[in-house]
Amino acid sequence: MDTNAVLDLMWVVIAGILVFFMQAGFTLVETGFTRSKNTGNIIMKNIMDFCIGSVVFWAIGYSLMYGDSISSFIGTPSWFFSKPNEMHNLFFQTVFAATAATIVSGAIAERTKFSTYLIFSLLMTLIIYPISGHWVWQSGGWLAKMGFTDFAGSSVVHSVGGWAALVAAIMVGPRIGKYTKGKSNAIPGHNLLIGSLGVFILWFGWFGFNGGSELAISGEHANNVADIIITTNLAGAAGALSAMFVTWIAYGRPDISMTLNGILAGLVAVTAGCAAVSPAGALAIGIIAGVVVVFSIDFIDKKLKIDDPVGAISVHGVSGALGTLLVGLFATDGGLFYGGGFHKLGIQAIGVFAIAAWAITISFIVLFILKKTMGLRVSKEEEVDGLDIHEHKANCFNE
Amino acid sequence: MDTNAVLDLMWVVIAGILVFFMQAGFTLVETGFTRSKNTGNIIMKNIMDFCIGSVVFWAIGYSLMYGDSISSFIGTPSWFFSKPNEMHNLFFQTVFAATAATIVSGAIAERTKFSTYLIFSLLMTLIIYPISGHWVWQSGGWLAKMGFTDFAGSSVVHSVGGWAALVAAIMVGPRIGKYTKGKSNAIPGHNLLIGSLGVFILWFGWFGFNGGSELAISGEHANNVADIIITTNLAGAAGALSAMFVTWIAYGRPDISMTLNGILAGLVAVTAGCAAVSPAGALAIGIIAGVVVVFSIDFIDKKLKIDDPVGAISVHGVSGALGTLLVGLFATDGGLFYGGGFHKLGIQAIGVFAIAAWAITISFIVLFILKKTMGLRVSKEEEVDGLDIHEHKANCFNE
Amino acid sequence: MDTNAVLDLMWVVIAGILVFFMQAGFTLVETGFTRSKNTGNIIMKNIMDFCIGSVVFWAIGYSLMYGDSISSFIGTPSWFFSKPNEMHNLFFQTVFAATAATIVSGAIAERTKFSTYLIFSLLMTLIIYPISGHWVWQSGGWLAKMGFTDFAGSSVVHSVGGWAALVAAIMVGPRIGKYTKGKSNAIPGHNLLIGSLGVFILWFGWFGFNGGSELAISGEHANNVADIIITTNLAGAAGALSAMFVTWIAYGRPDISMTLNGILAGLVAVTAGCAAVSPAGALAIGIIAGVVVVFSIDFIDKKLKIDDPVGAISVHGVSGALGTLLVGLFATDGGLFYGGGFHKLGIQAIGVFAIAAWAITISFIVLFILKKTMGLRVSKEEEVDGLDIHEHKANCFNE
Amino acid sequence: MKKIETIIRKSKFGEVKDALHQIEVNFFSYWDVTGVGNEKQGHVYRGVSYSTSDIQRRFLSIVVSDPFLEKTVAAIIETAHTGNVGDGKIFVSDVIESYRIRTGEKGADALK
Amino acid sequence: MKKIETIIRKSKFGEVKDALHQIEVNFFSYWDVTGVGNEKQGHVYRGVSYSTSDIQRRFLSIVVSDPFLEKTVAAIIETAHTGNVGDGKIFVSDVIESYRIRTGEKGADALK
Amino acid sequence: MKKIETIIRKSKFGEVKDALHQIEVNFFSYWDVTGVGNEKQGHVYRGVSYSTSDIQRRFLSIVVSDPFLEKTVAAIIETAHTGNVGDGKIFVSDVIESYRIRTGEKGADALK
Ligand SMILES: Nc1ncnc2c1ncn2[C@@H]1O[C@H](COP(=O)(O)OP(=O)(O)O)[C@@H](O)[C@H]1O
Ligand SMILES: Nc1ncnc2c1ncn2[C@@H]1O[C@H](COP(=O)(O)OP(=O)(O)O)[C@@H](O)[C@H]1O
Ligand SMILES: Nc1ncnc2c1ncn2[C@@H]1O[C@H](COP(=O)(O)OP(=O)(O)O)[C@@H](O)[C@H]1O
Repeated sequence: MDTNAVLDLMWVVIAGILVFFMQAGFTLVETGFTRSKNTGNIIMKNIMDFCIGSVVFWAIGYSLMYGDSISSFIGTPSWFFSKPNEMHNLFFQTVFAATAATIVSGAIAERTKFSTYLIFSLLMTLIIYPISGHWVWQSGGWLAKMGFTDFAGSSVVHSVGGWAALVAAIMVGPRIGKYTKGKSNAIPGHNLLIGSLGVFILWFGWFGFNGGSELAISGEHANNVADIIITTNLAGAAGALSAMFVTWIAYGRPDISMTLNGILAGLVAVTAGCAAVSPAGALAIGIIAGVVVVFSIDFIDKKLKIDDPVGAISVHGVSGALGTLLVGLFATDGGLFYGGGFHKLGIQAIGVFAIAAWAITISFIVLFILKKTMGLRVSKEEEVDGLDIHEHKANCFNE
Repeated sequence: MDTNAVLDLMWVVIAGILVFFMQAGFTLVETGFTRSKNTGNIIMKNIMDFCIGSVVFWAIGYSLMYGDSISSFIGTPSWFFSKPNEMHNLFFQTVFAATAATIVSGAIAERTKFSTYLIFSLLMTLIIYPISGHWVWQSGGWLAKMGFTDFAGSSVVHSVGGWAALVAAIMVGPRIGKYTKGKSNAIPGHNLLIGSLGVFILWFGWFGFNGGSELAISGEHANNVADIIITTNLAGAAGALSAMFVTWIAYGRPDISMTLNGILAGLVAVTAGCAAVSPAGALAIGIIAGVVVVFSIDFIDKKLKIDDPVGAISVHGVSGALGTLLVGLFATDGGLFYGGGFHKLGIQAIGVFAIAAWAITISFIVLFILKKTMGLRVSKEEEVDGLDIHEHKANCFNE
Repeated sequence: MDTNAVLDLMWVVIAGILVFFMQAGFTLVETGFTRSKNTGNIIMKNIMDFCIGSVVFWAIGYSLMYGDSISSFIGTPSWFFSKPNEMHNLFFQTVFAATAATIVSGAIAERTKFSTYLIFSLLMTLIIYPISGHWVWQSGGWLAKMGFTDFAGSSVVHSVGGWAALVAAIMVGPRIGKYTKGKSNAIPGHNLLIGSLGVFILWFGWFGFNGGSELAISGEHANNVADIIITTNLAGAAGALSAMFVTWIAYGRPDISMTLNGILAGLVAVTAGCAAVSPAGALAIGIIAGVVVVFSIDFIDKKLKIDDPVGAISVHGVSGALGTLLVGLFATDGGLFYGGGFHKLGIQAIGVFAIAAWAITISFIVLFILKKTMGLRVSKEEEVDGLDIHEHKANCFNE
Repeated sequence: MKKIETIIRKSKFGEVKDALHQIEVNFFSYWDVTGVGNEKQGHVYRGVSYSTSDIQRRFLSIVVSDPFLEKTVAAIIETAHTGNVGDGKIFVSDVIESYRIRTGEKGADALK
Repeated sequence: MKKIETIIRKSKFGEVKDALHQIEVNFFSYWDVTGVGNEKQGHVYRGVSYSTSDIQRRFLSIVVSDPFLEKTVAAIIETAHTGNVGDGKIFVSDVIESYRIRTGEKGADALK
Repeated sequence: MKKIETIIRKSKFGEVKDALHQIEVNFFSYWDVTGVGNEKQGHVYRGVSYSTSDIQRRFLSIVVSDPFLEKTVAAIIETAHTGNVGDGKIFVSDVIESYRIRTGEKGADALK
């Protein structure tokens, strides 16, 4: 293999390892933002969706996403991916698929049946994610052909996860005690320190997520990677800043958990455009995402009364869609603010809606079937006592 | 230095840094699976075995392992390793040596004298690990000459640690209250969330452990590294899946701590063959390891009545030996299932037993002397109150 | 871009990502060493200083540090750094600047007003750090011209942070109940396990901190990087060992939190000379730093009665200065112990004092103004109840 | 004045609290205890299954003036009741004197 | 013998403890409880603001011989007092018998 | 009915519990408290050594019918005893009434 190819492979492998570590970050955020009686169940969900995803995506998912395009809609399936020079790509794509799956977990935490979750998560990496992914990231996909830009997956990964989370949270229903007398009650997370460690780990991994999506680092790719690292970092920082100031004004105090969500919102939003916008553009995207996420969480909770313990719908679904749209404004090549007119923005909008429609429809179908067959939710008793003792016969925290 | 050499050095350094981080993983797993009153002591053990190992392995251990072979048994000693172009190798081998040492800690947690542990750990990196390591990883070692395959150390690192842990756990004896009236009692770990974060960190580091063991990434090595990343990941995932399903059947519920051990068992088992087996082979190895580890933990606990709070003997000793043997079946070049006959399997078996015999004998001698001189165990009062307050005059957790 | 340049860029990016992760380490050390009622506030401080620093350093700080030198004192300011081929350098320098800022946080934990901290932290990355940094790391800076050696920032990053922390801790005053009747009282940290995870993360990141400061890895740089990794690791290990043995003698027991500080002291101390000393020299520097840090913490607490909950002044200020001086003794090229006479030592001393004088003076001015305008400290009631509930209307730990 | 100590299921705490507020019992203290009693709970840890009668419960300590005694007991029994083993207990004992620290008030006044 | 149970602000614990030592009350047990009372505390979690009367307090259980009763109550009232709502309560009740486990001593001797 | 409150070493809890079961005292509640008493424990934190009489202990609250009182006290004294300072205390007081929430039973029946 020539040196440039080695460099590219090495970068993709390292980036993939960083993205792998994001699974730990998701676990910590979800456990930290929920009650301690359900921690063990959350650990199991986050571990198993990755494990199932690793097997399934290798077995068939990867080919559905990247196989030769059938009508620009789906890849040609083939079993057990084994192209000799592409194992680094398989790895990198596997950790991405697992990210999409794991997003759903947080929105339906503390009340969902473990066995049902496993099935849903399997279908997520098997079908839901690869198909819309094919549209965008396989050069023959219909959105790719249209010129839709989603560099590292604001829509392909995060929004798909977020919209699936939205459907799941609605269908599973709110936790007992979350809404009483038409009022939303706070159910504070049990350990914001663990939650914030999770956010740090996610941010750390995000450099691999966005930087690795260049899929190369040799030659002219090198500076692109460096640019992506900077846009990613600035958007995360800006998201934290704007979310903090918004809550400072809105609640009178800089809010901890919202600031954490602000970081994630900024990172999710810049993921689509991290290679297409300037540092200043990234800052703007981060600021917008940090503001929007606060109001989105508020709106979904208080107005729509959808119970999403970690804010996954807003952080991944809403910010992902938002960030994808904002590429249409901030892309230095073709964005509205850079004299590119409405063309790019229009394409971005089409992509955002197509992906949302797909994720919502297919998730609904899958969950509807699961509801009628296995059931989505644990019994009232299990929920009140905690899932750990009933689903796993164990407590996570002891003396 | 030419570009290929730079690439190789860089990869080894990065992989070594990832392996270093596994020390944090070991600390978290061990503290999470034990009681909070001993947490500080466990932190100290895990930090100090790495620190002692770093100094000792540089001072002399490395040369005993990689120095010119004396009768294929041991390297020629020389003080303070300082070959100018090999510092990256020293680093990579140091973090491996420390891994072997730290494995023992978990099996004798909550009852062992701190000072005795320090001496034992010193001898581990000074003598025990380098000698059997020499047999396999120095091209002049007798097992290496025979054609024994242990790519990244299922036996050289993990089994050596695991068998030393077995001897140590027997000689130190079970924790007070672990076995009463001939029955094994559960002593639940104090924080499975911390334990699972530890497992994620270990998995993260394992990509460096196995991938870095290629010791190069330039040219044709690049695809080998990518293959190793995939086999490693699939084996870990498969270990989790099979351990979970086994416990689901055996105890009626998917068990959290066993699933965590299943991941580690899969990773340990594939370590020997990660560069020699196909993805499907890695999956099979992981599944087997995940099943075996559950029964092994059960057997060691309930039948042998050896008290191993974290399952180190099963995860590292048994899975390490198992994984080394399975190379004889699954190696695409020479394995029984690939038409290679029993030859390779035979060599693997010789290696597994030779290493086990060495580790068990020498550990027994060392621990026997320590028992007669310093003593292995804290007093009953210290154990009941917790080692933290007596050995370190401190509590780890306060208001 | 040619291959060597790609290699260098890639190494700097990866190292920078590791240094980024040190922010999580700082957060965990600080929260672990303090009381749980202030955890949320500490999380917010550590996140926001990084976020503010990321924006400010890009906006103007980087140019003040690395812009064309004005009288060898400060760089020529220019807005919004955007040199096309240098984004990796911006990233690497940004995470360094944020490190200097975050050091202060620990020394003034549990009693400082959040809004005031934000302003101070902004000024830290905007002015305080870039100016003294310019003196050393811009080739036109007056200390650089003199031949002052501070390879990765024992003084430029750590001492600057440490001396600012000293001034801040004095001006904010001790926590309520820390000194009563002229006696120092212990206020134990709430979670040493989290603190030790923080130390592991810092050590992990330090390989990027020191190794990345080579700013290249191609050609002859490769072996330099490997040497740095070894000196860094040995100094950390030696710091742990000497701090542990000192406390074992002094208090009768090996102390957990002091051993953790010993690691950090060793790492800070070797940062200046990691590329200039031999492995044995690094060991010596680590041992010295580990001893000094224990007595320094003792002295600052019991004699000076300055309340520094995490030991930041000793770990970063004192060890940083010490390590910078020790380069004058241990540098294989020009150090006193290697026949270089007192010349180098003299230059190192000038640098250490110049940087200390700068950091102390400017911090004092800034904090004095802040004290008179916004105030530095929360009310007594807020402090006793915890900053979380008053400053953020939230508890970090719930059911 | 009487002290009512009651041990209830944690999952019933919300309802009990609301019921107490309903009858104007707005002051009490509570903490979590481990209860040993008739109820058993199955656990598995690393293959060792054990069942424990040590179950997390909530302990409420409520001091009321005599006229409140009966309705407080009644309210607790009604709301904490599930009919399954493990519902808990109520113990009533005498209190000689009560003080409100803020004002120094004594007796029933301290309880208002 | 009397049992004095008092619920105080956590931030006042240090002072109360010192005052008890001053009057030679050197033995007691304490733990943290959640108090429900007049005081309210504002919280915000993820945009939902709620005020709670559930506030962390410290519960002290002190058994004293009769001659100590009055000064113990006085010491607590004096030191735990801030004058703001939420200072807490003191409840006194009878103890029939006390034993020191170490020696088997009974009555007031067990309390020395 | 009597309430027996006892403060014991955490390390003795297992034995005490077994002894209580032996004499058919199968119901009680317990929690962890900090005990202030004669025993001292040495600590070092960051070079500051301090000795504290605040030691973690376990608090058991056991309500029994009168005939059980004596043997319960005896069982606790026997098993919680080490002879070293810090073994703890037992306090006995009166209970006026007990209720089982599950059934509404009163008096000694509620305790069976
Ligand atoms: N005599 C007692 N003294 C103190 N606590 C008791 C006593 N009896 C029961 N409890 C508490 O009440 C809880 C519920 O009692 P349990 O016997 O399990 O159910 P039930 O009251 O329905 O028979 C126990 O877990 C324990 O905490
Ligand atoms: N009747 C009671 N029984 C048990 N605890 C009580 C009672 N009344 C008050 N408390 C405790 O005392 C605390 C302080 O009381 P609160 O009513 O808030 O203030 P104040 O006594 O100043 O009016 C409460 O949080 C609660 O823990
Ligand atoms: N008067 C008391 N009121 C409440 N708790 C007490 C009292 N006296 C002792 N205790 C509890 O008993 C524990 C043991 O008592 P201590 O004085 O240390 O030992 P001993 O009883 O052997 O003299 C104390 O830590 C405290 O928790």
